[in-house]
Amino acid sequence: MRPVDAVITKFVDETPSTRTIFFDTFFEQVPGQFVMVWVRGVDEIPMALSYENAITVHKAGEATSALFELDECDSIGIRGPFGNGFGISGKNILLISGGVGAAPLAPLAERAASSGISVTTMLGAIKKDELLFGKRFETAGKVLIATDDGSEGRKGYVTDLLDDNDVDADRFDSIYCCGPEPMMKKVLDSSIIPEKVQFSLHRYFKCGIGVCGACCIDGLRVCKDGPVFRGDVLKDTEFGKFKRDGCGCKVKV
Amino acid sequence: MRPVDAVITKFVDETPSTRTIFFDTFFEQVPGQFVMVWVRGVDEIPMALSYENAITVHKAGEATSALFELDECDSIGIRGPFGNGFGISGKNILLISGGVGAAPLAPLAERAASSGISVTTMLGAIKKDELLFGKRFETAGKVLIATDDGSEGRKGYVTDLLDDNDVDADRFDSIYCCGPEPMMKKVLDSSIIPEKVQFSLHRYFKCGIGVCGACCIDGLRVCKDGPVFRGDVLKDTEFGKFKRDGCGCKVKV
Amino acid sequence: MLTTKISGLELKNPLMLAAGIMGTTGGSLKRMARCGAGAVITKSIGIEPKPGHPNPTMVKLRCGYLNAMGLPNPSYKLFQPEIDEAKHAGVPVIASIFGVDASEFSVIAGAINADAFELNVSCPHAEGYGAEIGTDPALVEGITKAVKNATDAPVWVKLTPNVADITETGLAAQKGGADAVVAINTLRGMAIDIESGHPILGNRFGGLSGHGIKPVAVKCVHDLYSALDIPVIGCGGISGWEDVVEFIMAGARAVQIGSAVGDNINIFSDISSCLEAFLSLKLWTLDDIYGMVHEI
Amino acid sequence: MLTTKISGLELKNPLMLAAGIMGTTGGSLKRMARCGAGAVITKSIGIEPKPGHPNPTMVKLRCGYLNAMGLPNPSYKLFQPEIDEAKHAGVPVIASIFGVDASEFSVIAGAINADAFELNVSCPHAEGYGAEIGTDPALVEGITKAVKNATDAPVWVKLTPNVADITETGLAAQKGGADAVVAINTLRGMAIDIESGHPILGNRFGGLSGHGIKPVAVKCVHDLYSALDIPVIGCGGISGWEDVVEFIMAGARAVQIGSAVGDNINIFSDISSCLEAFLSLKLWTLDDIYGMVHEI
Ligand SMILES: Cc1cc2nc3c(=O)[nH]c(=O)nc-3n(C[C@H](O)[C@H](O)[C@H](O)COP(=O)(O)OP(=O)(O)OC[C@H]3O[C@@H](n4cnc5c(N)ncnc54)[C@H](O)[C@@H]3O)c2cc1C
Ligand SMILES: Cc1cc2nc3c(=O)[nH]c(=O)nc-3n(C[C@H](O)[C@H](O)[C@H](O)COP(=O)(O)OP(=O)(O)OC[C@H]3O[C@@H](n4cnc5c(N)ncnc54)[C@H](O)[C@@H]3O)c2cc1C
Ligand SMILES: Cc1cc2nc3c(=O)[nH]c(=O)nc-3n(C[C@H](O)[C@H](O)[C@H](O)COP(=O)(O)O)c2cc1C
Ligand SMILES: Cc1cc2nc3c(=O)[nH]c(=O)nc-3n(C[C@H](O)[C@H](O)[C@H](O)COP(=O)(O)O)c2cc1C
Ligand code: FES
Ligand code: FES
Repeated sequence: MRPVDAVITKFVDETPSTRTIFFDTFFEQVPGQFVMVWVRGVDEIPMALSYENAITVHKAGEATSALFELDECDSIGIRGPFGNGFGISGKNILLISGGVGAAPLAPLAERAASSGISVTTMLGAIKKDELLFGKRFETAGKVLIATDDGSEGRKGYVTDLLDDNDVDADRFDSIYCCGPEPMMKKVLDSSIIPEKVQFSLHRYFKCGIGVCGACCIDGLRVCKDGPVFRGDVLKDTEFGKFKRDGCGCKVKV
Repeated sequence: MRPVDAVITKFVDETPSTRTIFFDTFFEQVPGQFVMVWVRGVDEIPMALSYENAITVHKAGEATSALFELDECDSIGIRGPFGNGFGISGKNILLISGGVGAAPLAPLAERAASSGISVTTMLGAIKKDELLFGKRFETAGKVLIATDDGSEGRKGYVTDLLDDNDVDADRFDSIYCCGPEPMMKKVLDSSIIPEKVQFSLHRYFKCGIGVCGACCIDGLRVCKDGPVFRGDVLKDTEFGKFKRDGCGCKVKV
Repeated sequence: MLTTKISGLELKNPLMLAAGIMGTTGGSLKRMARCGAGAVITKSIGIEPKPGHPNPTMVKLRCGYLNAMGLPNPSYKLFQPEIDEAKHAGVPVIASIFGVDASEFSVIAGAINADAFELNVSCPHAEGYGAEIGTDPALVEGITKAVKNATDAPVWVKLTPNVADITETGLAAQKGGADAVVAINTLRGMAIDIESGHPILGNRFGGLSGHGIKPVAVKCVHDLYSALDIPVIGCGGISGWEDVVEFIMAGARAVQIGSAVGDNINIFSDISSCLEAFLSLKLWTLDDIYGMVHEI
Repeated sequence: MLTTKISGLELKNPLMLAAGIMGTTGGSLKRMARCGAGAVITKSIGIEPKPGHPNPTMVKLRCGYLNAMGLPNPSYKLFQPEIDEAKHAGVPVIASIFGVDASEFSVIAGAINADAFELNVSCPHAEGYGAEIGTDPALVEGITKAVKNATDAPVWVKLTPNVADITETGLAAQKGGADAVVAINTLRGMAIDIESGHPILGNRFGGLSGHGIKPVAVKCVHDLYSALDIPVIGCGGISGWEDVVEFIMAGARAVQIGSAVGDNINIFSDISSCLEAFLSLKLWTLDDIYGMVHEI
């Protein structure tokens, strides 16, 4: 498919480093799928849909910075949604979110809550004002917070909350996790049964449609077979250890 | 579409010059549509489907002769059905058939009769044993016969039957006509209201799918806009006067 | 709003009927003009009547069409009445012509009366004619020059994409005095019947047209626009108004539509109205989008 | 029943993974081999690490795909471990390599250990590499010769269809000592975003692959089979078993599958079983249909 022209209707600054960009086009998605966002003349990058008509961008480099410089009525090109989203199952689910990992998890929380599923979210960020979509997760269910500097909630990584007595991971039917890879690796290596956890992965995407192989983890295409994978599939793979740069060179995560 | 491989299952010699070739593949059609019949290595020619799984071939030249030389289990390539078939309407219909023009009209007669329409057929041929599908038309309704040499029925052209008192063309809701072009021209030029008559035309087909224009009558594509046309559409055209040969040169009908 | 001028011809819209489609008779050309074409090109006309290749001459594939008609035509000696009849529809009628060498081309152009000539040096499946000439810049230049001397009408040269670099033959046409180039003719292609091993076309191989070749055609137009001073007419795989916009943005002054006429005889008026609506919505004119991709 | 031998390599079936698809990592090559490929070709490997072109690098069109990856690769210095890992799947691993001249090609071929080399002289969108070399028969011959001197492994040359006559470069490869040719790489193409006038690919233009180019590829294979003595490997637009039959009938000893892997990762095993069933039904062997169209 060619990029769909999506005209920007509104910006919402969510945190000092993340901004939600709303557009005039709605995309039906399974939360966890992604779209390719084309900033014309700059680059095209993968993004979760944080709403059916919005992406939430964390400023990371050239393309994401260019997204911050757009104005209302400017347009971006959107292809997708692509890939496999989260499979929602169980009556009682846990979300583990780190940083901008909240972008695909917030619509998941809302969809699950609206079908009567009990949703608990462990929400982490580097500091209080970087906590993303706190309100949306609260509306959907219970929220536990961790910040690296302790400015809100538990001080430390969001995964540390698992060690607390607050959360008994075993009592959840399904667990959904998105955030920085080292954080997700901690979850995979924890005592939680890996079959129970669905991880939404990030890799360097080129084609985004399962052809080129740039995004592979041990042969699994993150763009097409993922980006959501069950933990057992990721065990004993490069996940959490190595990734590939734009040239395909192995680099440490 | 690519040619479908149709394996020949049976031959029926209908008359000294026509043979029905049955194959193992069924094509759903509106009677009056045509298929392109590919005799590999020889030529591809347009043919009516005389049954859902058969064509009835009159030996005319190279390709039709090649069709007569095939054996059971040989195969031909079939593309189609293409074009617009007869529109069946009314309670009381008249078919006017000349020679191998019976090929598209016989399935029409059967389909009409089976939906309770009263079918009368004027069936013509050069002589008695060249009368095609007499039985099929009789099963469907009343049949009036004419032969050029008078060996059966009225002596003369099938159109002469219109002058008889036997047939009052005006009392039919719709009239369907297929045969040699001069015969069809007579029907068009008769006193019958042209809006009432549907003619199935023959022209030299190349592409068969409405692109090349080889089959045009005053801009009408016989292969795509036809091969069935209402009489009023054909009034004051080249129909019955000129046709085009393989080079596109005008030749007298 | 869609009016365009190309090599002196005024067109009510930039959409022309491509050569070889509905182009053998005055009646069919007239019909296409009445169906909304801004101009019509005839079937390619040669020196002698030619029946072309045996059937199958055309097959629809999953992406596009393959054809090898073999340039059937009644010859230039018989063709003038068809052009004259086509003229009654009130749009320019362009004669597509072919030959084995410059002298055949000039004889035909000298004898025929048409609003412009399109030189078919690009048919991929007619031995001795067509692409065998059209891949050689020197021949293209020579033939163009000869035809320019034989007629006062504008001369367009239709190019083949079956070359390493289409700007070489485009520049040769320009050097020969062409008023415009047309890109592209069909891509060489072949289809085989797997039930029998027979090539499907009577001529064994043929030319690929239709939607699948559009990206190739757009790239050719893009390159020719950069390299040439004369206008480029785009052709290849157009089946909707979006395709026309893409060609014009790539650098086409006008476009031609061929295969897609088969499934939609009203394609010219359909595209015209959608194109107008698109331009209005965008507050653009045809001139605004002409060659737009080169400014970016 | 599907076993084939090509330039000394034994294949369990004639279906190979094409270069540039799932070919950057040992893991992905291994997966494709386990999914049923008879052999796998690596991403094209060059002298230095290369990130390739900016995104968008690939877009799916109505007929086929357009891509301009820009030959991203980690360089031959880092690539041997990926090949070694891929070898664990038990099928031949062919290294696709590219360079600016004969000496770059030979350096890489001399340093890499693989079951065969495929010389990519045909990428249509990598400046200085690829098709700029591959349209010049003298360069093709020279590079082939140099690589043959640098390695004992079989050498295949992958040809571009963006030429007037592909048999000229095919013959050049043969003269240079190639053990087989592969036809075809992508067709030059372009797509434009009509909302903005921007070319859709980051590199502006790219290469067309997928179903739409199959008739072009089949014709190239047909012509090469007629002209050359060395075997031809077909590639371009294969998405089903019927396509494979068509290529083999045209004269391909084996085939490669690229774009279609995206939508069907199991395409190799799917095609293998259908191909076997077809051959059984027809009482044919692969040898029976090999080049069949030429006997008709
Ligand atoms: C499935 C998926 C969903 C994502 N969802 C979001 C989201 O909702 N919000 C958000 O802010 N970010 C999201 N990202 C990450 C986002 O794609 C990168 O932050 C972005 O590509 C950075 O581009 P840049 O030019 O700004 O940074 P650069 O300066 O180019 O690089 C910064 C880092 O971003 C990564 N990156 C660069 N280009 C790509 C690419 N083409 N594909 C993947 N990673 C790349 C690289 O690892 C690099 O280290 C997602 C990534 C994936 C794979
Ligand atoms: C819509 C349609 C339906 C037809 N249905 C039947 C049918 O059911 N039974 C039947 O016997 N015949 C039918 N015909 C006529 C049949 O197509 C011709 O008799 C046949 O093409 C003759 O081919 P040939 O090679 O045997 O003869 P040739 O020696 O090639 O020519 C004999 C005559 O057949 C005509 N002809 C040749 N090639 C073509 C062609 N490609 N397209 C059209 N006409 C051609 C020419 O006018 C020529 O004068 C139909 C024709 C059309 C257009
Ligand atoms: C059936 C058919 C006949 C054609 N005949 C001619 C011809 O006589 N002269 C010519 O220059 N091009 C001829 N062409 C090429 C078309 O004019 C056009 O260049 C090509 O089909 C690409 O456009 P399209 O994709 O819109 O069909 C023919 C194409 C087709 C499909
Ligand atoms: C994303 C992508 C990357 C490619 N990279 C290479 C490459 O590195 N080297 C090469 O020789 N061919 C490359 N090709 C060309 C393919 O190997 C193949 O020749 C072409 O895509 C036609 O086959 P297909 O239609 O089956 O895809 C690439 C094709 C695609 C789609
Ligand atoms: S980015 Fe190309 S396969 Fe995933
Ligand atoms: S035969 Fe080509 S349009 Fe009818």
